[in-house]
Amino acid sequence: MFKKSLNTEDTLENAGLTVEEQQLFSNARPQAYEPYPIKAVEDFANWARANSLWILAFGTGCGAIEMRPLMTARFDANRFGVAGRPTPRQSSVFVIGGYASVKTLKRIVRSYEQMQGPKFVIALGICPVNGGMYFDSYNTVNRFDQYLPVDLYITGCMPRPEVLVAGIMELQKMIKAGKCNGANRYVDNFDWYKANQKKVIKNWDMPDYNW
Amino acid sequence: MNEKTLNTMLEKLKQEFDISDIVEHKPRLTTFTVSKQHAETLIRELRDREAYTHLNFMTCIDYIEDGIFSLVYMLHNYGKKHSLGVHVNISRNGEEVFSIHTLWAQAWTYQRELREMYGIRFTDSPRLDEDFCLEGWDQIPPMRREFDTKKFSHERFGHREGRSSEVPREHMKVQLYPNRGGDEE
Amino acid sequence: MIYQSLGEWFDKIGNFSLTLLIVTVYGLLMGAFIERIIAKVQGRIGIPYKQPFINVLKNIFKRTAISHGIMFYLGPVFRIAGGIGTLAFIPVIFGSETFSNFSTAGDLFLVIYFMFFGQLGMALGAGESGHPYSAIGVARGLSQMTAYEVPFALAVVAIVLQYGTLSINDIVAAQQGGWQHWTMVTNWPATLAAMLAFLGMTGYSPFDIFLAPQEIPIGPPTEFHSAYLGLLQLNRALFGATKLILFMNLFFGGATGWPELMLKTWLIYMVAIVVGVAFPRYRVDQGIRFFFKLPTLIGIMSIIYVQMVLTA
Amino acid sequence: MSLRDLLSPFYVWQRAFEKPYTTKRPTLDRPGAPAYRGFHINITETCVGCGSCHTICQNHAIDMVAVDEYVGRDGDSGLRPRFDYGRCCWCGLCVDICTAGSLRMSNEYAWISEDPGDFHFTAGIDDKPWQENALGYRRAEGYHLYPPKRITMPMLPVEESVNTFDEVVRGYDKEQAKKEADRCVECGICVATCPAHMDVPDYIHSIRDGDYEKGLQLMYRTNPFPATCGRICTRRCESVCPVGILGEPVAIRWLKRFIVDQVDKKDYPRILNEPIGESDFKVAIIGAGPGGLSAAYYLRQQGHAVTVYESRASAGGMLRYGVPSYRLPDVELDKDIEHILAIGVDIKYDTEIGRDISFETLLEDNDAIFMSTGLSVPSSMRIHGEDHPRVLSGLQVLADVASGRDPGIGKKIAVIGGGNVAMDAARVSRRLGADVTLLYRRRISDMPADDEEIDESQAEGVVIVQQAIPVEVLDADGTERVCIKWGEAKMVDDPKGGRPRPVLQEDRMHTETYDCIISAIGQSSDLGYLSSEVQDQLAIEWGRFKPVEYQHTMMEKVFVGGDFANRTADAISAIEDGHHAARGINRFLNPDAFIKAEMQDE
Amino acid sequence: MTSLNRHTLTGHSAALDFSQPEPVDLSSGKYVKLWQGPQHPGITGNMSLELTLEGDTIIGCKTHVGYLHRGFEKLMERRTFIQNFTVVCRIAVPEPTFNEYLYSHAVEELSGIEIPDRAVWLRTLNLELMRLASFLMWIGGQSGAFGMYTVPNWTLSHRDFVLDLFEEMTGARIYHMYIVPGGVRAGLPEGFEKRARDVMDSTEKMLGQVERVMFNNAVTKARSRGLGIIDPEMIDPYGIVGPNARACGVARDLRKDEPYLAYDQLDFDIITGHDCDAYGRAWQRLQETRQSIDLIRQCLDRMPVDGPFQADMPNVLHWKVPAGETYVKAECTRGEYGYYMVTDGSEYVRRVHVRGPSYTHAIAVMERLAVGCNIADIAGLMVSLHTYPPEIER
Repeated sequence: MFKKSLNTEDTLENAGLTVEEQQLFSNARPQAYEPYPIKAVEDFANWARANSLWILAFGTGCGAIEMRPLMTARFDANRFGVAGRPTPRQSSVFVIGGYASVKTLKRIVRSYEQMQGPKFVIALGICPVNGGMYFDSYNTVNRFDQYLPVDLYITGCMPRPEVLVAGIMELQKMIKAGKCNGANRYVDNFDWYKANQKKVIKNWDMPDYNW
Repeated sequence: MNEKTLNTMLEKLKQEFDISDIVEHKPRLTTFTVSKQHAETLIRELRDREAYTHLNFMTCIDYIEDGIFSLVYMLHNYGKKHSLGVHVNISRNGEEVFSIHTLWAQAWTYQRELREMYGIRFTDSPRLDEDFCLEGWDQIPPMRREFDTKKFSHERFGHREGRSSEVPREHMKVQLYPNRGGDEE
Repeated sequence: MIYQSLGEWFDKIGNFSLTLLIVTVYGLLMGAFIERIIAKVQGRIGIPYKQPFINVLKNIFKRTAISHGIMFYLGPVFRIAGGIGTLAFIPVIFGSETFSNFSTAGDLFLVIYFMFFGQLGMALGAGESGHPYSAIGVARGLSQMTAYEVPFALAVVAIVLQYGTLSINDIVAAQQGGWQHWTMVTNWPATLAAMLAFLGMTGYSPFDIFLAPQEIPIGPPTEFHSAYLGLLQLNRALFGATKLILFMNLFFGGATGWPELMLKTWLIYMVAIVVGVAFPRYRVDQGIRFFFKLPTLIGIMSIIYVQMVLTA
Repeated sequence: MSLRDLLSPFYVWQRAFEKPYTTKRPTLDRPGAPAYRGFHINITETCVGCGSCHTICQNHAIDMVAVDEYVGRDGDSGLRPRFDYGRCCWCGLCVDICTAGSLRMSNEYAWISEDPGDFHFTAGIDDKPWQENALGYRRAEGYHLYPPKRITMPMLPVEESVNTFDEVVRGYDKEQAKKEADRCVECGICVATCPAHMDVPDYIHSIRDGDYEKGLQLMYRTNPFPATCGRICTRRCESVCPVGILGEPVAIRWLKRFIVDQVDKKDYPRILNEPIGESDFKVAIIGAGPGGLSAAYYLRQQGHAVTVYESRASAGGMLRYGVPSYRLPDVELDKDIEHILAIGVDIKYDTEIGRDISFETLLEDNDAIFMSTGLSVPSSMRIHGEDHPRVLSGLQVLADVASGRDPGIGKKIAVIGGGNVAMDAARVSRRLGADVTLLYRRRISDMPADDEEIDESQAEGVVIVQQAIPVEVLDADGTERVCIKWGEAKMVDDPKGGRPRPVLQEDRMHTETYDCIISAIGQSSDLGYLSSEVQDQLAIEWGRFKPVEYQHTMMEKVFVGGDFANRTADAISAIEDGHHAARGINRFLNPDAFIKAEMQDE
Repeated sequence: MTSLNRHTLTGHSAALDFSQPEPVDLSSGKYVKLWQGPQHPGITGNMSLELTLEGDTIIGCKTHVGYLHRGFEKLMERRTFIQNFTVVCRIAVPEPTFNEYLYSHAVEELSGIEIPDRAVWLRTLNLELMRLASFLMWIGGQSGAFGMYTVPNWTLSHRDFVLDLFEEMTGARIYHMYIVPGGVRAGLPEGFEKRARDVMDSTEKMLGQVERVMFNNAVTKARSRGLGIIDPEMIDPYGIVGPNARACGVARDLRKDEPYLAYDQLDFDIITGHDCDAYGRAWQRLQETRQSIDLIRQCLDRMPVDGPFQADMPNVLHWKVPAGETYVKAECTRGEYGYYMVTDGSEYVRRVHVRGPSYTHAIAVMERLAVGCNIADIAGLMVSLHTYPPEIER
């Protein structure tokens, strides 16, 4: 149904793919999330979303090390409606565990785009904010918000599990208030994000938007 | 390691191979430089004859001012608890080097890394051109000393704005004694 | 049973809807309760009781932007149809007209058919998703299912022979009059075989390889999301509870009221949990080998037991 | 598959009946450990803004930003660290290196924000909840990232020093100097405090590099008296050195001396090799003290014809006649002066203005005049009998000794005063074989003299009597000797909050007889060579000048500097006055070039 | 041992064929190519495996690393010696302390600094606590990889108790930055010893439970016995070190062979096993965890209570280390961890090479052991080699 966009003017080039591959992947643009027309329904949906945060199990950097205590008995994030989810399709929260190397960034973009909206991004640690420890490294990006929209930053190196819990609570508040619209920002500024991504990911051999 | 046995071994090796710059850094570590022609045989001999059976690591040092790469093979003898660092100097300009992937199973990984990080080619080393750490790298190999990682990072990744800093000394000069100190004209 | 009028049909459907609702809610609650028990063993607190409901709601509110084809959509529908179908032919409360559903003379066969139907439908949907892990999960799931169905089928055959009927209602009726009449007592080999098969059926360790996140992220539903996943979750609750009710009816004397049902099903479920938290998971080949050995043997034994001891 | 392997796993259920591991309220119940490295705290009052934290931070997470509140404080750069929590890794190196000990970390660790631009703050200035936290990481006792203690200076032992005019301080050897130079954190706060604004961190750096010639060049950029200042400078730089806040300050003076000691005098022209400019202007300088010679040195570099008029037989002023040679040997002073003269400065000795040549003539013959005649008249004690022949002035005694004359002080003397001149007089007298008692109005801790001077003089046997106010000088009947009557003083706190004032206690009087009394309570200027009209024009207050910009006076062509024109009255200030006057004179003589240069700067 | 030496000396056993597997024809439909990772819960850290399957059996495995490459060795060349000490701990995230120690040790060796006795003991204690924490996480990981989620919850909680000790001792949970060139940053806080002993006691008790439920477990045994057997002949040619080698019966432990810090004063024996399959390696590590608890207790017993914990240091702001070259190593949980450092007399290091044991274990060894495995066992196998990707790519 969504395989090909019918609107020929508004399709993506998918220039990184071979001709055969272009047949396999969609070239449609992402679509922004429209809230339900009835506010009460949207509020209720947001309440449900906030209380059921499924985190994509992708340890992109150092941050993964504090995810383990968070998800296990000591801090038991399950109490707060948080659960780990191994596949992006079912996850609603992407936790960027600190720095993102260029090679990982490509996978992060892919995984993020495969997540179904509404989706939220939490950036852990200092590295996504301004490069942090690796501000001068040739292989890690410095400002993560150039590449993907981030809803919440938690500073620290590493942020402790307690702060993660606090961050999750904060995220829940924001979702309930309907303020977490990073995914829509991504859609609205899609070309800008894509240009930034392509500026650092030099071997772009995937579709421009990974459904 | 017993100093006498070590010296005997080194003497013996010296007769057979073109070895120079022998330095004993500590009782358990000696390094020397060997010419490229003899290096492969020497390393094989060390492994098979002198029981330096463990390859601790293999790496490279960039002496950009001398125009050479110094390859380092760190071999370890478990029996004598002694390590030997074998330096092999090669030119920085794309000189091809023998491969030791037939001697140790992990050697090709090191060689793949060195190809990527320094641009050194190892003859017949398997999977040499596969990406190791980098992906889509379009600059000179990053571990070469002329590669300025900070500049590169700044240009490609940028930094968040809103930062500025003063140097105390300059700041105080401007603030407190703008016309004084140092050469005025 | 043949219904006399359309009005009776409507009554029946209304009653079934109520049952469906109660069983689903009960299944979700039980899920949370079991999660909390597992959490206790793991030294933590665990999810709130409302969590399964929120999860389902959230998934239904999530939007979808992908498609893998028509079968992909139908997978979860088949799956929940299987769950509903299974429940539809099981009398939930013995002696209650309201909660007897569409139970009829040959319902045991129908039930077993529906149990397969959901799985197969799901397999088709997951297969269409194109994800290799889904395919691996489906392959594992189906082969494991084939394996545990053998002792289960044998046990069912044993009790059918024992009670001489294919109606679940009749089987439950035969077990009334005290615990000494339960199949568990009268035909313990069949119960044992069925309970071993039950371990495989619930999808807890050691027989959860087909959805093992450590190896094949989540297994068959890897690509399912949003409302599809919501349906799958609902079905998991519904189907899980239904299976428990079936086991309760077949082996543990059925229930004459909701409290009895809840207690019995919970205890049956706990069998899988008690084992589940204590063991890692078997590889699929090891799992199949397991079911083909002892449980199958016991299943065969149970038929022999029925033939030699009970009917003799 | 043994039975044990089947049953043993069920032990897991044991755990179900124990307390969970879970922390009930993770965000509330778990503050950081007492020594947790959380968010930064800065006690901004203590911080001096040295920027060591900025230097050591490997992530460039610390900016030094100006905080208006602290601009202009002595020994304070007016900057405070601002942290970027998009960079900081909480390693705590900044805390470890913090020279003032003002930086620390709280045990607070939670900061969540939607805006990545949020994570900046100036600790202690921006209001953050953790600023008052009592817990958190502090540098441990006994843990240092730079040596807190100074390298001990080799000194002549007291037994020897008291008998000789040889230099007491022996100077560092290369190893010691390198170690001492290593302690510098290169903040440059001293540069601002130093009246001459010498490039202290740079020349210390050159010691570490072993490049003494570069060090010498750097010193001559702002100070043509390095050998002298390396010995007798009042070193206000060391008083503000941040290293000294928690430890001992870097021995900046001794390091300066060390550089000069390493360079032979005959290499000076080659090393310094000052370019001499082209100019037709003539400048006259009155007084060959540090101020005058400094002005001469920098003016000469511009190519002006510089003539220095000196009333005595040698150049150096107070440095030669006021500073004893055990502190500053003549040969070292000559090292400086000879180099200044060597670049073409003309000097006329034994030429007194007003006697040999009139001020007006000078004014007429020259394009500019720099006056630096210092404070040469001893102040009066304002007590009865102070004109007794056995009451000598400290300056006179020192000048006599410097010129090789016997001051004739006798065997038992009293010195009155607590400044450096008093100390010098006392110690010189000890070396001449006298028993010395030093009377001072206030407490030892109030003395304006250098602490080192006080300690050394005491070690050499000078008896210091504190809180002793001289009341009257009396004849010792029938002898060549002299009596002094003094009373004990009580320290009374100043209700206005100033320093405590000594108040004479009339009932506690002492009278003692001495061979002579040396009065050293201060000096004033002698401006007798200026006619009263000129004095009026120059707007002199209390015998001191108040120069306007660039040491310029109210009179065209006339610039002043040195002790009689500044408040600090020490050699280094005089040197800077000379240097600054040289700038002013250049600007005055050649305004166009100056304006152009200033515009280029902008 | 004797047979091992004979083989490794000649090095031409049939088992030691290092050649790469032939590429297969994927279009034939007989094989499946499957990527595991980097976004995959069954992978340790952030790396990926490119698997070629024939049915359920793996016939080819390629490891792909570099997702965590930050270029440490380059970054260290442009930071001063003191600045580097804060960087190095990030190289191996779950086990930062070994990096801190080795880096500091290399710098001290090159600049001739002798650290005081108390610092030696504090470092030893710190390293052993780290070993314990790391092993606890590993036991959880191994158990989780086989699908038993009870044990990870226990061990990770206890690891967290050890992290609490670290937090008290060093001021941070993960990146301690405690061992600094010249010594350590602080002594032990008040009451630390008692709390440490309490944690040791409870951890020991928990390990007993883990042994009962995880090691004496029919399913664990079914899964791990015979999985990923390391042939003793492989050890030297593949550079296998640490517990992976010791589980084969090779008694090599740097703590004993080339004692560093206070290990020559501690009382312990090298633990060896006899079969190096996944179960044997797990058993080996369980024993070493217990040994580590014992060593921590010994450290606490013999810890000097006062005295300096830092050597006399030059001003670190412009610290120049004399030209030299050294290779220092220590026994971390995975085996020989080494720092090769070359200095040229300037304020910056000329070259640092970090040798992490995972470099061989996760690539050469993994690629070899994976062949012939069941796809379901890959996660278990991967974990049983105990590899940390960040130290491979640095």
